[in-house]
Order: sequence, then structure tokens, then C-alpha cells
Amino acid sequence: MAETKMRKFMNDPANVVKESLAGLAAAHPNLLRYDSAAQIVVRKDAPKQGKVALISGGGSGHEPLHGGFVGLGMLDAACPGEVFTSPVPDQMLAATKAVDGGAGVVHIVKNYTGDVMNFKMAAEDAADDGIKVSAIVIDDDVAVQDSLYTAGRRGVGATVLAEKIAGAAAESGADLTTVSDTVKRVNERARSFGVALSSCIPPAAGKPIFDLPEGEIELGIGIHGEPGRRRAQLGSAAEVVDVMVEAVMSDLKPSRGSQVLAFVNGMGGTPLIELYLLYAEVDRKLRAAGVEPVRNLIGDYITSLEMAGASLTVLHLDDDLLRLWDAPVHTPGLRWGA
Amino acid sequence: MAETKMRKFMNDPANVVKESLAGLAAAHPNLLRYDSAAQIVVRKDAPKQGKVALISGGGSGHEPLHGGFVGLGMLDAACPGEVFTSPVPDQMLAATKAVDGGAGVVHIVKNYTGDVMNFKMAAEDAADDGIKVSAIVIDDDVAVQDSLYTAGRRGVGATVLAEKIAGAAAESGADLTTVSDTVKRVNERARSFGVALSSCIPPAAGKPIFDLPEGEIELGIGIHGEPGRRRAQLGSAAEVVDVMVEAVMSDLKPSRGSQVLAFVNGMGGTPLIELYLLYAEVDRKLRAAGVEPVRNLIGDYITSLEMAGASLTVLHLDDDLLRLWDAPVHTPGLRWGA
Amino acid sequence: MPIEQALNGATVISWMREIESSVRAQRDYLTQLDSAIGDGDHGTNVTRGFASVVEALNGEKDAPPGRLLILAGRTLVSTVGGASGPLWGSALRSGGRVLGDSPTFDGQQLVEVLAAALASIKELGAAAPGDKTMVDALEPAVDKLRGEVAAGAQPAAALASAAAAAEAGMEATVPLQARKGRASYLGERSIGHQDPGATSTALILRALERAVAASS
Amino acid sequence: MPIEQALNGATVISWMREIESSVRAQRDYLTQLDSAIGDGDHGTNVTRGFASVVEALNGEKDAPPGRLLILAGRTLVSTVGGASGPLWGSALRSGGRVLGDSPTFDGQQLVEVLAAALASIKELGAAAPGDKTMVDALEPAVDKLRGEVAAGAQPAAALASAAAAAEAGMEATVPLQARKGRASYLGERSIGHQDPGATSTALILRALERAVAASS
Ligand SMILES: Nc1ncnc2c1ncn2[C@@H]1O[C@H](COP(=O)(O)OP(=O)(O)O)[C@@H](O)[C@H]1O
Ligand SMILES: Nc1ncnc2c1ncn2[C@@H]1O[C@H](COP(=O)(O)OP(=O)(O)O)[C@@H](O)[C@H]1O
Ligand SMILES: [Mg+2]
Ligand SMILES: [Mg+2]
Ligand SMILES: [Mg+2]
Ligand SMILES: [Mg+2]
Repeated sequence: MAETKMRKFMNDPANVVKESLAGLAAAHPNLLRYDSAAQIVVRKDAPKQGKVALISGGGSGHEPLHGGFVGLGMLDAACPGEVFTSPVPDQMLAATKAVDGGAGVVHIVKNYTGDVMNFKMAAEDAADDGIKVSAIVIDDDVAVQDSLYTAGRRGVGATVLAEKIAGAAAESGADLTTVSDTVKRVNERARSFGVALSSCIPPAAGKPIFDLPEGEIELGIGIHGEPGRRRAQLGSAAEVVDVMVEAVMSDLKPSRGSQVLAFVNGMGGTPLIELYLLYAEVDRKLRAAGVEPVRNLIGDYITSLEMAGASLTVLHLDDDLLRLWDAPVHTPGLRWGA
Repeated sequence: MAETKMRKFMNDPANVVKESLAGLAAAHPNLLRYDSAAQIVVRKDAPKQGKVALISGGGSGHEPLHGGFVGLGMLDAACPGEVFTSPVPDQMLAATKAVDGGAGVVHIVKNYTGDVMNFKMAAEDAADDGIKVSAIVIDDDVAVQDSLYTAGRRGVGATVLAEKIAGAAAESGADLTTVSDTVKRVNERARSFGVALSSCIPPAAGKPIFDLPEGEIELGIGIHGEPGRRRAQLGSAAEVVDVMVEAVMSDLKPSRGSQVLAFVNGMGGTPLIELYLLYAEVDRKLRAAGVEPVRNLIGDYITSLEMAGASLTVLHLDDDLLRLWDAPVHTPGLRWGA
Repeated sequence: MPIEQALNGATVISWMREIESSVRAQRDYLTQLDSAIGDGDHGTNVTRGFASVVEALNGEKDAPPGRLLILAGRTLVSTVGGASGPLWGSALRSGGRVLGDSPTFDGQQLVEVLAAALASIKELGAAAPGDKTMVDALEPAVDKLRGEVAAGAQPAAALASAAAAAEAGMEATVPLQARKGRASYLGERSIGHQDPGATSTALILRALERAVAASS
Repeated sequence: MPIEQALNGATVISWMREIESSVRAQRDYLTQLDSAIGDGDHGTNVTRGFASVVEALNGEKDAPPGRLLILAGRTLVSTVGGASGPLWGSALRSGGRVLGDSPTFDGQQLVEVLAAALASIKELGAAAPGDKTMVDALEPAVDKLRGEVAAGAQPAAALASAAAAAEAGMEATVPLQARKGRASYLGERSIGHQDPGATSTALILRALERAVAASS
């Protein structure tokens, strides 16, 4: 197979992240600011006295995650690392200090070895500075077995939902324990599974992470361009969705009649026409499985650069989560009711 | 160059459009319905008595345009054709009838030979049925010279802005002339220019429309995967934005100190991290050119399937347009204030 | 001089069937031509359209040929979209109107049918010869047909010359710079490519020749 | 028996410089290894990190070696991110703490430095030998160094054996199935690939050998 060439809008590959964040800040000065020295994105009106603050972070290349979710009713700050590389503790510490309004700070950490270790170091430093930090790890990816023999499940789509829902809780005045518990509850009630139709090209590497032979797809991918659990022939959309729904539902096991939120996420290179086509299958199959998708989110929210592919996240709702989901949010990447 | 293979989530290529629209309707039953017999997407509460209705349509493959813009404060109906193929007059006629609330219907038509002819036939039929129709052609693409020797400028990014802004006018109770004039005004005050880094793959063709040699880009593309006016070496993002801003501004010629809306649109396969990086350059260059980008829109709104590329649209604002832009909108693809 | 065989509704139906199988066979080729200077859908467009026409005309064998042409044109308009749908759709409708309810038509009427079709395309598309469109194939074909019929040729023979003229016109689109339709966006880059619509038009003329030859 | 030459701050600086040039030279190779079973950033990560270390240590030649190691570790933590940043960062910090403010160190202290580094990596990463990580290169190297130094070998010679042990350990990661880090997500598909972190670790040991040999 011929090598796919890098075709990107960029200047120096080393500056992609910084320049993109500068664009984010230029576009949304009413919502956030970009502290380029500390390499963090901070909500315009932070710190808010008495409000529990939420921060998250991780490698870049997943936009709009996390910087695009800073704003009213979602994150107070985001710490973007290099592309696909966890940020460093200095960033999380700076963000924690920048947003702490005295009520404590929740760290939403996707379960990757690097993210967990770097966030842990930052939390220790923040504790030394007298800031109450509660770190919650998101691990919703059913493609990875959670066993002694792996680093545990990856954190993927549930991260977006947790940021939105816990952000609403924090905005409404909930305390540190409640906001942390909300993140945990979203994580416990959500499961995801992803599929790639192509690799992505990290700017620094300049070539695809993997090559897919014609007509093959990767099943069980994460969001870092890493290969999946296995390859399979690219089947029809109906067949692909069968695999996704089966993987998610057999693990989540919501009782019949449950209300769920169905999140069909594009990996960056798959157009919306395909995501809606997938949603048609997802909606039908979830109903056939006895649950009701009363809310949905369809689009590119947690991506892998220009990878073609999609992931499905199903969140088992309850009244509380539903109310918090519907609460106003105003960020560059997610907005309603405001 | 090796041929890029089609990797799409789909079932039968012939059903991509219908199945995707079914997904749109399943996802947004509170906003719209899909009439599969007439192949149109109609606002849930249409027709609204006394309100001027707006419809638009064109080939599919540009999602969220147009179906994703049906809802409060934007379109009353959309007529999606096959991928990159203008819809047929029957669709526009059915849509016109479905949304007419007695105050007349505005047809927003992108300037392509096929779209113009098909809409014209539909408008004649609607007139025969006693419906007042006002058709406005959008032609904002400065890559095409508007001369006797072309089909005239193409309608591209300004379409999204016109649908939003005129939709707000209609929602606020403006009459047919005012709403039509609003569409016209947006078109007169907006210019666009697009660049492609890769071709897209229409599902029915199954292969790319054009092949780009390594390191080359197409300048002055439209939204149908058609080749551009010329090829150039892929330069830095700064250089590409220079070309785009120069092309748009030298034609639009807004007076110094003007307020503008800058719309950086992704063609479908370019990730958000790159669009924001482009926006950083756009913002800086517009300011250097003496205008102030007081509003912006950044993301995939008028696409060419999975094409990698971006377009810039600059709209010269005035108080009226600004107010209408800020008015609430609630559609699958654009939402704020609601 | 042989007695001229009357053409009728069956001729129209067989014309449409011949077009359908011909554009279906050439679908990928037409799409490829349209990919070079357009948007890569011409093959799919005309295949979809004429398949619908054949279906619509099924069992209408006894209807007057003019009615069948109008029905075919309407069907094209309602199923093709794009530029070619309205153009060939109104062309067939205009052609059909020439025949009224007459149960048969002869060579001279055929000239009038095709002349009306051409006029309709030129009016709707505002294209002149040399603009690199279907007009560049259809106009020389109509001129040739008119001349041959006037000179007393049988319809089938006259159509053979007309189809050849369409093919020559089609080939002559290669060096032209497009001034109408999508290809015009390319400016000088449209030079060196054959127009897809002129190509399908040449196929439509050849299909007509076969249909008429089979009726004779 | 030759008198053992004292190692000092200059040795640490030269170690870091040797690492920097070595990982920079092997950057693409490390990234390629990480693309196969990770996320394709390992080469960039360690290159960025050690370049910052070299810069941070510039002009600190007279500082005690323990302080320099701590500064190097902190710099890695603050500039690398990912898994390798905290792991090698705390490793160097722990190693540095062993030396306190002592202006020099000998072979036995070097063993203790590397043993502390290993312990720190194992504690933070919770990886055991055989998990297909940097531990599989570092642990055999520390064991070998300890044995050689105990047997009276000079640091440079002992490091040559230790680096060879690291390389053997690195190669031995190929048939393993990963149980830690990103590669573990691949399950059985991680088998047959060499671990990137074990590979950079072998480079780090070779760099140390060269730095110490040059100091002797
Ligand atoms: N204004 C026009 N007048 C006559 N023929 C035209 C005109 N515009 C386009 N055409 C013809 O239509 C053909 C393209 O048809 P098709 O690909 O089906 O539609 P579209 O261009 O909308 O995709 C062109 O090759 C050309 O022959
Ligand atoms: N838990 C762990 N314990 C020890 N080493 C680990 C662990 N997880 C990962 N590693 C090492 O880190 C290397 C990957 O580093 P790097 O690519 O820089 O970070 P990331 O995996 O975050 O992208 C792996 O090859 C492995 O040697
Ligand atoms: Mg990484
Ligand atoms: Mg078309
Ligand atoms: Mg076409
Ligand atoms: Mg890595």
C-alpha cells in the first residue's frame, strides 16, 4: 500500500498545538483565555468564588476536547499536551491554581498511563499548596479488557458527557463531593466502542500510525491513532453498528425500558452524512434492544486528528443526569440554552 | 499515485442520502421530520400561518447543509438531492407547499446551473398553485469570475450565513420582501474562497474525483469535489490564509474599520485543530487589513463529503445583520440562545 | 423509392430502452469524464433518469408517441436533478409537444421533434455552440438530420449520419474552454477534456438510430 | 588495580548530552516502534525532554551531581508528558536524592543511583519484569551493574556489561505480550514488536557508559 502523505494546514509541526489554541482564544474571547506560558485554556471568569471548578486535559489532537469545552456549564480549564501526549504536571497545577475558587477542583482524567501519572503528580503538588483536589478517572472503553493484564479500560466518549454533566452540577452550586460523584456516576453508567476506517497522521511523525489494507477496518480503537484490538473486513454500516451496539450493551446491561443517551462520535475524518447514517442504525438497534435513546449527540467531539472512524457511547440516564444534560452550556464546542 | 480507496460507513451506496436523512429525523424529532416519499426535510411545526417560510436545497454531501439547518430561526424545509446532484423540482414544489403559511416562500438557491434550473421549474409550478415564491441566488465564490464566459460565481459559504440571518428575519415576522432582501444583502456583502488538500469520494463513483500529487493543493475549489482554478504547492498555513484573505478582501473591499463575520469552514476531512489554527491566521490578517472580526463561525458547515480542505467566508456586517445573526437559532447544525 | 415506414409509440419506447442500456453500459465512462471537469455524477444521473423513463413507459406502448415523449421528459425532470435532468427533460417534453396526439410520425416530423428539443435546451441553458455543452453534439446532429431528410433519405439512414455528426461534435468539445455549466469554473483547465453531456447526447442519437432502424 | 576515578557533575551533564544526541539520532526509529504498538510519539517525547534537560543543565557544571540529576528529572517531568516523562523524570529525581550534596560519586554509588531509579519506575508504573516496558531493559542492567561493581570492575567496564544487558532485555521484549501502558490495549497484537521505552532505556545506558568512559 502506498504511503498516505501528510496534508495539513500548519506552519511548523512543532507549533500546531500552540497556534491552534491561539486561534481558539482569538475566536472565543468572551468564553475563555489562553495562557500560553502555562499552556492552559482558562474560563474567562475563573476563578469563581465558591464554585467547584472542573479541569481536564490530555494529549491534543482530540479537538474540540478539552479546550473547546471550556466555558459556562462545562470545564473551568483545560490542559492540552502535545499531540497524543499527556500534558505535564506543571500545566495541571497551573490550571488548578487558576480556577480554584475555594470550593475545590475536580480533575477529570482519561485512563491512560501517562495522563494518570502526570495528573497524580499535579494533584500532589496542588495538595501541598492547600487546594482540595478530587481526581476521577474515566475508563469507559469496552474494547479493552479491564484486567491485570492491561492498563485498564481507556477513557473515551464518556469524558465529553462527564464534562458536560458534572459541569452543569458545578454550575448549579453542587459541592466537591457531589460534583466528583457525578463524574463517577457518568463513568459508571457509560460505555464506548470505536472503529477506524483509516489511520491518522500525527504532525510530528508526518506519516500514518498504521496502514489499513483495502477493505479492512480496525475494531476497538482508542483516540490516539493506536491500532485496535483486531482487524476485520469493512462490512455494511448495519454490520459495523451491530458490533458497536453489541459490545457496548453487553457490558452496560441497562434494564429494559431504560432511557439512554446515544452519542455517535466522529473521529475527525468521517463526514456528518455518515454519522447520521450510523445514528439511524444505532437508534433502531437500541430500541430493538429495549432501551429508549431519549437524548443524542452526533458529531466530532472527541477525535483523533483526521482519522476516519466513529465511536458509540451509550449513557444510561436517570432523572438527575437528564436534567444536568439539558442544563445550559456555552462553550466553543457544545452550546445550548445560552 | 496510488488510488485512494473508498472507506465509508454505508450500506448500499444508492441509499446513503435516504438513510442519513432517516438518521437526522430519528435524532431530532423535536425539530423536524423527514418525508421520505417527497424526499424533503420539514420543520416540525410547519406550516406556520403568517410566517414567511424559507427553503433551500441542493445536492447532498454538504452536511449539515441544508437538512441540518431546518428548525427554529433558520430553514423551514430542505430539499436534498443525490450526492452532488441538484434535487428535482418535485422536491422543491412539495417543500414549498408543505411550509407555505400564506406569507410566501423564499427559495435560497446556490448558483449552479442544475440548482438554478430545477428551482426555477419548481417556482413556476408553485406560482401555478398560487403560492408566492421569491427565489434568491447565492453566488459568493470569488474563485470563479463572474463573466459571460462562466456559469457565474458559485454559491458556497454565504449560503449558511444567509439561511441563518434571513431565517431570523422570518422568525421575527418580517414580510416576504424583507426576508428576500435580507438573503440578497447577505449575498452582496459576503465573499468566499476555498482550498482543498485532497479530493473526496462520491459514494456512487467509489473513487476520488481528482488525484493531487504529493505536496500540491487545489486553490479555488467549490463544494462538489470539482477541481479548483489552479494547483499550487502546499505552503504554510500562513501562506494559504494569505491567498484566501487576499482573494476575499480584494473583491469585498469593506471600508477600514468595518465589522465582519469571519467564517472558517471545514470541508469535512480537516480536523478542528487545523481550522482553529487557520482562524488564528485569519483573525490576525483581517485585523491587519483594517477590519474587525466581531463574530466568527468555525467548523464543518458546508462540506464536500470527506474532502480535506477549508474555505473562508467574510461577511461585511451592519447592525441589522449582526442583530439577526445573534438571534436564537435551534437546528441540528447550528444552535444558540435556545 | 421504398415507402417510408411510419414511426410510432413503440419506436419511442425502444429509443428510451436503447438509451437506457447504452448509458448504463457507459456509466463509468461518463462519470469519469464528469470527474475531470465536473462533479463526477453524469453517468449516475442519466442512468438513473433513463431507467425511470423505461419503467414509466412500461405498458404504454399504445399511447401516441408525442405523449410518450412528454412522459419521458417529465420523468427525467423528476428523477435526474443536476443540469442534465431539466435540460433533456424539457427537450423531450418540447419534442413531444410537436407531435400532439398523432399516432405516428415520419422523418420530417422527427426533424421537428429534435429541433424543438434543441431549441428547448438552448433556451433553458442559454448555451451557444462552442460553449462545450451537449449543444455541441445536438446541434450538428439536428442540422445533419434536417439536410438528409430534405434530400430524401430514409429516417434510419439519415439518423446514422446525424449520430456521426453528434459524435464529431462531441469530439470537437475536447479543445474547447467551457463557458457553461460546472466545467466553466475550471477556466482554461477545462481545455483538453471531452464534455460529458455532449458524450451522452451522442449516445442518445445512436440509440435513436438503432430504435428507428429496428422499426423499419 | 587502577585507582577509580571519581565521577562528578560533569559526568552527569555529559550523560545527559550523550542521551540527547543518541535519542535525537534515533528519534524516528523510536517513533516507528511506538507507532506499531503505541501512539507514535515516543521519539518526539524523549527528544523534547532531553533537549530541555541539556538546556537546563547548561552552566551548572559545578553543581553537585545529585542536584543535577534532580534538576534533570524535574525537567523531564515538566517537558515530556506521556508515560515516559513521569517515569524517567521520577527515576532521575530518586537517583539524584541518593547522592545528596556529595560532589562526587563512585561505582557503588552509581549502582545505588540506578537501583533507586528502577525502584521509582516500578513503583510509579506498577510494572513487573515481563510486562514489556522499560523495566525489562533497566532491571537486568541494574542487576548486571551491581554484580560487576561488586566483583570489582571499573564503572566504565561495568557499564559496558550493563548496557549490553539492557539491550538484551530490550530485545527480549519482542515476543512478550504487553501488560502495561498503551501497548497493552493491543492484547496479543503487541507480540512481535520491540517496546519503545525499553529501546530508549538501552540508549540511556549506552550513553551513560560513554559519559563515564570519557570521565575516566
Ligand atoms: N447551461 C447549459 N446548457 C447546456 N448544457 C449544459 C449547461 N450546463 C451544463 N450542461 C451540460 O450538462 C452536463 C453535465 O450534466 P450533469 O453532470 O448531469 O449535471 P451537473 O453539472 O449538475 O452535475 C455538461 O457536461 C454539459 O453538457
Ligand atoms: N506502567 C508502566 N511502567 C513502566 N513503563 C511503562 C509503563 N507504561 C508505559 N511504559 C513505557 O513507556 C513507553 C511509552 O512511552 P511514551 O510513548 O513516551 O508515552 P505514551 O505511552 O504516553 O505515549 C512504553 O514503551 C513503555 O516502555
Ligand atoms: Mg503519547
Ligand atoms: Mg451534479
Ligand atoms: Mg455532473
Ligand atoms: Mg507513545
